[in-house]
Amino acid sequence: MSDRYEIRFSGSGGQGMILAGIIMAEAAAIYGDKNAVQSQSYGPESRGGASKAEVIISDGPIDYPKATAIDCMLAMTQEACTKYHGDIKSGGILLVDSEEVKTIPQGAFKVLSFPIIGTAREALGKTIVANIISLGMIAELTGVVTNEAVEKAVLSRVPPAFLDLNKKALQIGFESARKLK
Amino acid sequence: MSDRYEIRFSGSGGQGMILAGIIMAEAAAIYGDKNAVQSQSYGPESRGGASKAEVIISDGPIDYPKATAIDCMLAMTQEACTKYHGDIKSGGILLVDSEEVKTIPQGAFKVLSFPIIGTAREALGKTIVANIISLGMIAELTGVVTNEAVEKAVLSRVPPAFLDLNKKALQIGFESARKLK
Amino acid sequence: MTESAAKKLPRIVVNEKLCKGCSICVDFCPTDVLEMKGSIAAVKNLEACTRCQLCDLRCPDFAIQVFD
Amino acid sequence: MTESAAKKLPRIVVNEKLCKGCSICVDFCPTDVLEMKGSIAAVKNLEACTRCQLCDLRCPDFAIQVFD
Amino acid sequence: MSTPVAEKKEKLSVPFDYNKYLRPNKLPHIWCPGCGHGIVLKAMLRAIDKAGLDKNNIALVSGIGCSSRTPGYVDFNTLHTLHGRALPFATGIKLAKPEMKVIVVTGDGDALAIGGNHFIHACRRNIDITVLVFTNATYGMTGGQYSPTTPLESIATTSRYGNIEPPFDTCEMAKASGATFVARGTAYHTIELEKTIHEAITHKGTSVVDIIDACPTYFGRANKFKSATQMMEEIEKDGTVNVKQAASLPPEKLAGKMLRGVLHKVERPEYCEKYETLIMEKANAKK
Amino acid sequence: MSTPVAEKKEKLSVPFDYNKYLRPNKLPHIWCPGCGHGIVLKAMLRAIDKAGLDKNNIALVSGIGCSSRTPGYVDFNTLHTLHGRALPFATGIKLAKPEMKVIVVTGDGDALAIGGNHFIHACRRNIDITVLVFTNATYGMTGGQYSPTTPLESIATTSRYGNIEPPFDTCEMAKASGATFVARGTAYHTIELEKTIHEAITHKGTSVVDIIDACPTYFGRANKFKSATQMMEEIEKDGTVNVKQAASLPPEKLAGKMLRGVLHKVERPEYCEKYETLIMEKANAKK
Amino acid sequence: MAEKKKKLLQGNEACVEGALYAGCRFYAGYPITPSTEIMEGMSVRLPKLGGKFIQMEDEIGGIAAALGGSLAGLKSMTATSGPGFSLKQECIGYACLTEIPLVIVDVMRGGPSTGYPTGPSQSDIMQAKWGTHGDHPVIALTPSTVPEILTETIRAFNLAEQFRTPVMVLYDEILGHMREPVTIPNPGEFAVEDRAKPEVKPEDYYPYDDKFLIAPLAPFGSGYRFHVTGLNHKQDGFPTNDSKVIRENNLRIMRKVDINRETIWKNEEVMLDDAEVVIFTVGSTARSARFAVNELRKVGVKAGLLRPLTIWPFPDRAVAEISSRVKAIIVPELNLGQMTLEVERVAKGRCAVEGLYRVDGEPITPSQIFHEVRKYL
Amino acid sequence: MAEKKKKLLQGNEACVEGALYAGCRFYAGYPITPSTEIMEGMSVRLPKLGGKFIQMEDEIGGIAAALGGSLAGLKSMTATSGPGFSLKQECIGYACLTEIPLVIVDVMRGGPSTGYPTGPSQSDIMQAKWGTHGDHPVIALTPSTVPEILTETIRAFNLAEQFRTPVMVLYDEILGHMREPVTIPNPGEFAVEDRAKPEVKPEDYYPYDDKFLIAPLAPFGSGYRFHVTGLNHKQDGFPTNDSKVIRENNLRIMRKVDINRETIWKNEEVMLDDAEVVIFTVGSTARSARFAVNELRKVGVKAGLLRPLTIWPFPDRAVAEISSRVKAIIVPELNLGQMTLEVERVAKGRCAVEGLYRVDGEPITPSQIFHEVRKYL
Ligand SMILES: Cc1ncc(C[n+]2csc(CCOP(=O)(O)OP(=O)(O)O)c2C)c(N)n1
Ligand SMILES: Cc1ncc(C[n+]2csc(CCOP(=O)(O)OP(=O)(O)O)c2C)c(N)n1
Ligand code: SF4
Ligand code: SF4
Ligand code: SF4
Ligand code: SF4
Ligand code: SF4
Ligand code: SF4
Ligand SMILES: [Mg+2]
Ligand SMILES: [Mg+2]
Repeated sequence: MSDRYEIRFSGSGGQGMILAGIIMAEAAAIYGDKNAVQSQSYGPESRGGASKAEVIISDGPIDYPKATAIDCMLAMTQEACTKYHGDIKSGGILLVDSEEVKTIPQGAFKVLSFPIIGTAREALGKTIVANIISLGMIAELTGVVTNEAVEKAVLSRVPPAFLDLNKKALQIGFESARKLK
Repeated sequence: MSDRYEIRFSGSGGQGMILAGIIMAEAAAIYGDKNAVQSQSYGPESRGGASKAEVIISDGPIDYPKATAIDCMLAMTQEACTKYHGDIKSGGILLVDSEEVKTIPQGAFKVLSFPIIGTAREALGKTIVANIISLGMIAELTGVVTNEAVEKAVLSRVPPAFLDLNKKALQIGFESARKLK
Repeated sequence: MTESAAKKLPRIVVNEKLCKGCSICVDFCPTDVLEMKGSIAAVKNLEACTRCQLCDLRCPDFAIQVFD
Repeated sequence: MTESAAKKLPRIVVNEKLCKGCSICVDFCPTDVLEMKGSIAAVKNLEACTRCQLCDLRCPDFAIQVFD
Repeated sequence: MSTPVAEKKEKLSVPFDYNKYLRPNKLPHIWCPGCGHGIVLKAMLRAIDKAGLDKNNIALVSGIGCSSRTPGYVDFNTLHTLHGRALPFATGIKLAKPEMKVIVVTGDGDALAIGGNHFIHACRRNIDITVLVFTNATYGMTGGQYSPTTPLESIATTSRYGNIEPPFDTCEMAKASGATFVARGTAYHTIELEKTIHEAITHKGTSVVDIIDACPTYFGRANKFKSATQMMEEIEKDGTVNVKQAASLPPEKLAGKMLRGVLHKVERPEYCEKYETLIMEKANAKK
Repeated sequence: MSTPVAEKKEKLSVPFDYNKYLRPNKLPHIWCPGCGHGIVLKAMLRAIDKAGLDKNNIALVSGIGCSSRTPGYVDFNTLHTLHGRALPFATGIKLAKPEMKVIVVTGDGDALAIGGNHFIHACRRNIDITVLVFTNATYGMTGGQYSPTTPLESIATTSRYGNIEPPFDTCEMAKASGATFVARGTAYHTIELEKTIHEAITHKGTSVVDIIDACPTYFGRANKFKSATQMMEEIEKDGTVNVKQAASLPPEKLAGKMLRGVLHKVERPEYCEKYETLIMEKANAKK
Repeated sequence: MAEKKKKLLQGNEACVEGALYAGCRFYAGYPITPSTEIMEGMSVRLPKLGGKFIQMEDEIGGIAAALGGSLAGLKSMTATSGPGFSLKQECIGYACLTEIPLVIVDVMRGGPSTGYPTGPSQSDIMQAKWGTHGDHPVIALTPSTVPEILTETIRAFNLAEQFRTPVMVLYDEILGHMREPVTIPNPGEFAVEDRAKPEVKPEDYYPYDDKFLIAPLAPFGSGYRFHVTGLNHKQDGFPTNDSKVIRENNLRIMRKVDINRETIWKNEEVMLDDAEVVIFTVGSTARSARFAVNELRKVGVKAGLLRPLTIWPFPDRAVAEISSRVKAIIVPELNLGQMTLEVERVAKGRCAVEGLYRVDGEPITPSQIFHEVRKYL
Repeated sequence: MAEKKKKLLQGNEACVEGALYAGCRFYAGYPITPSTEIMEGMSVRLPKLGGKFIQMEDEIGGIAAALGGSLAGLKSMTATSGPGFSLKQECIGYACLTEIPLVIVDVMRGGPSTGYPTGPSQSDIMQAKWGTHGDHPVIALTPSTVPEILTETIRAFNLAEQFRTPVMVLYDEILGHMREPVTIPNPGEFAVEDRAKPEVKPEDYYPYDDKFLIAPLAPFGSGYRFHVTGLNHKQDGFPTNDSKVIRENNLRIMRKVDINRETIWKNEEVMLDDAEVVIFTVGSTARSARFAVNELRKVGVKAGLLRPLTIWPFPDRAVAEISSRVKAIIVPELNLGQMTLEVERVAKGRCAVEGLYRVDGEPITPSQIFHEVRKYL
């Protein structure tokens, strides 16, 4: 299991967690030289409620596509944090939105807290790019893919009109994480 | 197999062969003291073409409901005669309508020929009761059920308005057979 | 129909293998040309035939045809 | 509505647990009583309320009520 | 055209040669003596002939039922599908090969009972398929149960006490769901029927012809008709009136009668054409 | 009633107490912000209240879809069936227990796509069931494919190049198939809707109310609506006109608008009653 | 007295008698050969008993309406044949998960597809078990005489009501259309079971109360207002995505049949004690088999017959037991080997298992079986 | 070049790529979770290739229209999930008997009934084989990675065209929705098979010519006018009730798959040579199994994996062979034991067979398998 790197993005439906997961996987597998598998789970309604996306990154083949021992998890809401933090491995990282997640779970992992949505609103005027900021942070924190690969992946997924906005969001993510480290 | 008595009524759809079979079985099992099973087969259209009804009569339980070695068979049309005579056992009886069946099959059975439909038309003015005439003939020829039982069975199946007609047809059947014997 | 045709009688063909004896042709012939013979349609009065073709048109069984 | 009621202000209750922030109540209030506060409806101008109940009637989420 | 005179106007000097379209050695067909389905089949063949269609280019599709046995007898591309499913099969053929003429022959049960949903959706799409509904007010093939067109109080093997379900007006249904050609004919009015079917198959879009015909074996016997002829006279002739004649008739003469003839005809873009022009173009422009 | 003024006439002095009919602790419901289904649910509850029905005596039956989740929230005998099958289940309940009030809540996909056949046959039978069709012009539950009521050229996940299938007019369909009460309402005209539903549930026979409401999440987003409000204004308010007002409007003001209000209402014997009076009587007379 | 009630009935007519005896008061369906006589019989008989009959627009409507009738408290039935049985499958799964009692009769005809509508077959045996998606409990009965169709239809209703689950009665066209003398039972002669009714107050009622293996089912309109859904649900009937609850419920509906299989199983055993070759078969084919067994015994062959009247749950125990003491089990069936697969599975190689198949629209004859058995001796 | 075509695709998107690569030009269906993305993808992509897409009014309409499209000569597909798969069963039997090529994709979700629409399951495996009435040939493929969904979809089309029969592709929700890097193959990289076209003149053409095991199929409208029916038919396509012809035809459609099973079978074998316990499983569960096998080997346990990519016809030979040389076969499945029954049947008691089931909407984890295997050693 050792060469698997496991990331979980969690939040509520509509926060773009699945897109963040997809971009992370593309950064690794299409723009990087790794293998990656991305999966998610919905509630029975396929909308609303807590949602999560998982990315497994590895140098070799990836069999089991779901998280087993999470290296790094993002939680954008309290509900998601409470529901999904259980699989973080000892020594792993939990990144939470500091405004949303007030009750920090206890565990043998490192907790980083940052006002991700707030930053999106204040620095960019759009909470919609909070997921891209968080993506930048995760990339920077984990180092499992290069920042260049992530940027390429983001830009290939974003409509031309929003290139700039997303580029900025990503940079903010990289920088914010650097400060947190 | 010895206590099975097997009768096959055959003709074309609409000639009332199935009704004849049902009445025969009722004569044996309801108005007589025997056991009886009646079955039939249709073409895929459930109408037109050759049709046959079989009655197995026995003193004991009847397992296989289809004919295996026929004691007595009636054929009201050439098609039915040709198609279905194969199972008559050696020493059995084949009764055919003499006007309809011109090519008499060869075999180790006794062939009786009588203008059944013609008699119905001429004696009673209704070809529709040819099946009842034939029923009377079969009962008389085989003796496997009593004539009284057959009469009771016929009368219980026939609408009040046609009681007389059918009674007459049956008597004609009994008598014609007696003469043929 | 030409005038001279009045003399030439039509030819009515009943296909006995196909006729199912429903008597529709007989019942609807406007000039009573046909009759049932047993369970087969037959011609009883050819002179009266107007060649209207109704017997053919309404026969469900492709069993009757009227030729000029 | 009696005349004296003009003085008594209505009570508008938004259930924050149920409000999903669609802003339908805000958009359709004929007298502009309501506003969105973040993703929750809120009262900004109670005096103007006519108790017409349209906000409640059109709220898809059972989240707003107006009491006399 | 409720009088024989009107029918006679269409007099033919030579009999029509059905053998051009019949498969060899398939007759006699399976239908009972006096069954109207044979009369309808013949009208359809004459209409196809009049339209000058190429046999290779016709797909004749049916479901299951006595009427749905029609394709077996004719020399086209023929498809006998499942009960109720003729229309979606036909839709697939038409969309895959829009150059083919697709005709569906179906019973009232096949089209309107189990197949009712496909019927209304084919009409809605206005896909270029002609639907000939053989309306004999019964399920003939299974032995005479009531159907969605069985009149109120009629007797059937599943309505021994009289049918309590009001019948559909097939034409109203077709029109309401979007068919652009809707007509009614009867087996009795066989020349009119031929014309109506001809008009239907030359129309572009979904065309529906509701064809009243007789099941003497089940509907007839259960409801005390003495013969196919009597059914044709009472149900088809006296029970209907041509829509053009109806215009000049007093209401009391129309009471309880079904209208015959072309009841609805409009031009609207056809489904396969729209697929070609709108979808194909946009898809390939976007590339 | 396209003006807020008209709506205000119905002013209520106290808010309606929905809790009388809601199951405890089931809210918030699963519907998206701005989804019209919640507005329709509320109108239905007010109508039921006005009709004074006994909760024990109401069966609320649905199929599958966002709209079909309605029964889960209300305190009646509730049945969430299979996609498209609400009506035959409801028919079974009604026929077995004619004393119950049976209401079907269904989506446009549920009722008219997969369930279309049951829809037309329920209407035909005129069985005493009220059918509320939540018409949001999409399959919300599966993520926004086009539905049988999606307008031409609209965008959906299965019509990225624009929808080429003409929409049904649900009310025309219901009427043509035999429903004895047919009406249309919108979520926007919520008081009018309440009245219409009230009239539907107090009618004896099959009553159908086509209810235009919004799916901001899929139909809205794909077709560039900015908000639920905009959809309600453009589709529900400006896109419809009350049938009574329509009578006095010039044709150009009616072009492209759907009619609201009671569009068709006739009295005809109801199915279960006929079963009792005709079948039961004859069956037992014959004995 | 008794004699007066002896009638010559078709299998399908006997099915009607059995259903009415068992208290069936609701029928909804769509006609299809060779089951139609059941529907026709119900349409005539039910109204005389105050029951309800409706011919629906298709088979799906038929089973759905019957489920509605059952939920409203009437014992309900629908009947069909192959193609219609396929169409009903989605609703069968719904009935299993929502635990609504229902009797489904399938009179088997030649397939696949439209196949041979008036020809006999036994090729829906596996469809009965696996036709719908997802794992679900299946009870299916296989009578082999006309009187047995009557009694097994009664048993089907009893099992459906006791276990709150759909129960199938499967027989072939031969049995559906053949006639045998049947004595109509007097009231009280056979037990008639009704579903358990709740004993708690409405506010304490759970339609899937996990205090029970099989919770009582209140009829709609009786004051017990509850929710029914085909989504995975909790004991209160409301949807859930709690994986523990989902698992428990999915296992429970299987368990209720599984742990009661001893009471659901019913086999007829003919001369098994000293048998060296055993025939395993059902329906009309079992009649040929019994005939053959008698003939075989006459010529000194130790043949026996194991005839399940309950084909699902499969009679594992009986087959396992037999397989360890015979040379061969012969499985004649009017299909291409469906029960044979199950017999093979259970026999685990302990004896030879040989299928004898026929799919030409004709019955398997006694002499075919006779000769097949002789091969093993 | 090749790198440019590497994409991160969902399983359902890979299915679209595979279908288009194989030459699919007709799609008809009805949306249902979790298969809908296939339909959505086809609606966008097909028109760009001149192909036809239609959303039908229901699942039955979907498969029926697809069969019409196939008969008109286009390679056709429909996709669905559990409840929709049940509804399509009647038409599947029709396709088998009329021998119309078609690919049917079933993305399996939690059942029974509506069940758990967004949860994974493998509980349609038996439905795929037995869902329709009557005996009929079944080919069903079970990919377990996203790239494999692409390649197995190509294989499905090839088999459908070669064998003139519907072919199913079954995978679970996890595979349908997960994303993996996929390299889109270049033209020519994989073989693409087309159905045989008649070489005789139209007047000599029989759609079920008994000179062939699999007769060539002329498309409608190509000048070969013929008849197709779901009734039992003769070589000329017309209905028959000649029992010899019926039998021969019913046997032939089974035989065409049966005698070619060696070429249809496809297994992946992982460390089987010295294995003492073998895991038999498919789809996403096979991924957990492979993970577990690797871990087990690390701790010295001789575990192996037998993974069929063709689940129907069932890989009898491979299972039989394995069963005679291992202690146990473990069969993990997201259902209550469907493949297990088949493995038991084939193993004939030669080794232990143990199912490992999960029906709570969650995947079977590697560690569950790990621990189950250890029990046997
Ligand atoms: C799925 C299915 N259900 C039922 C049947 C039985 N069935 C065959 S034809 C038919 C009705 C035929 O009625 P209609 O379509 O009106 O044709 P008709 O025989 O009256 O011409 C029925 C119910 C079937 N073959 N398949
Ligand atoms: C047999 C079957 N087919 C398809 C589906 C998938 N499905 C669920 S809901 C739905 C459409 C819902 O649309 P609509 O009825 O209009 O309701 P809405 O969600 O728009 O309110 C579909 C296709 C299903 N659950 N079952
Ligand atoms: S052609 Fe006309 S007139 Fe002559 S026989 Fe026929 S129906 Fe009579
Ligand atoms: S209409 Fe045709 S089938 Fe009928 S009697 Fe005349 S010729 Fe014979
Ligand atoms: S309408 Fe209701 S849900 Fe929407 S913003 Fe207002 S209170 Fe909130
Ligand atoms: S009651 Fe009327 S006026 Fe008052 S807030 Fe609501 S919508 Fe506005
Ligand atoms: S049963 Fe009726 S519909 Fe069928 S062939 Fe006979 S007459 Fe025609
Ligand atoms: S998807 Fe559309 S219909 Fe469904 S809940 Fe959301 S807004 Fe309403
Ligand atoms: Mg009919
Ligand atoms: Mg909708």
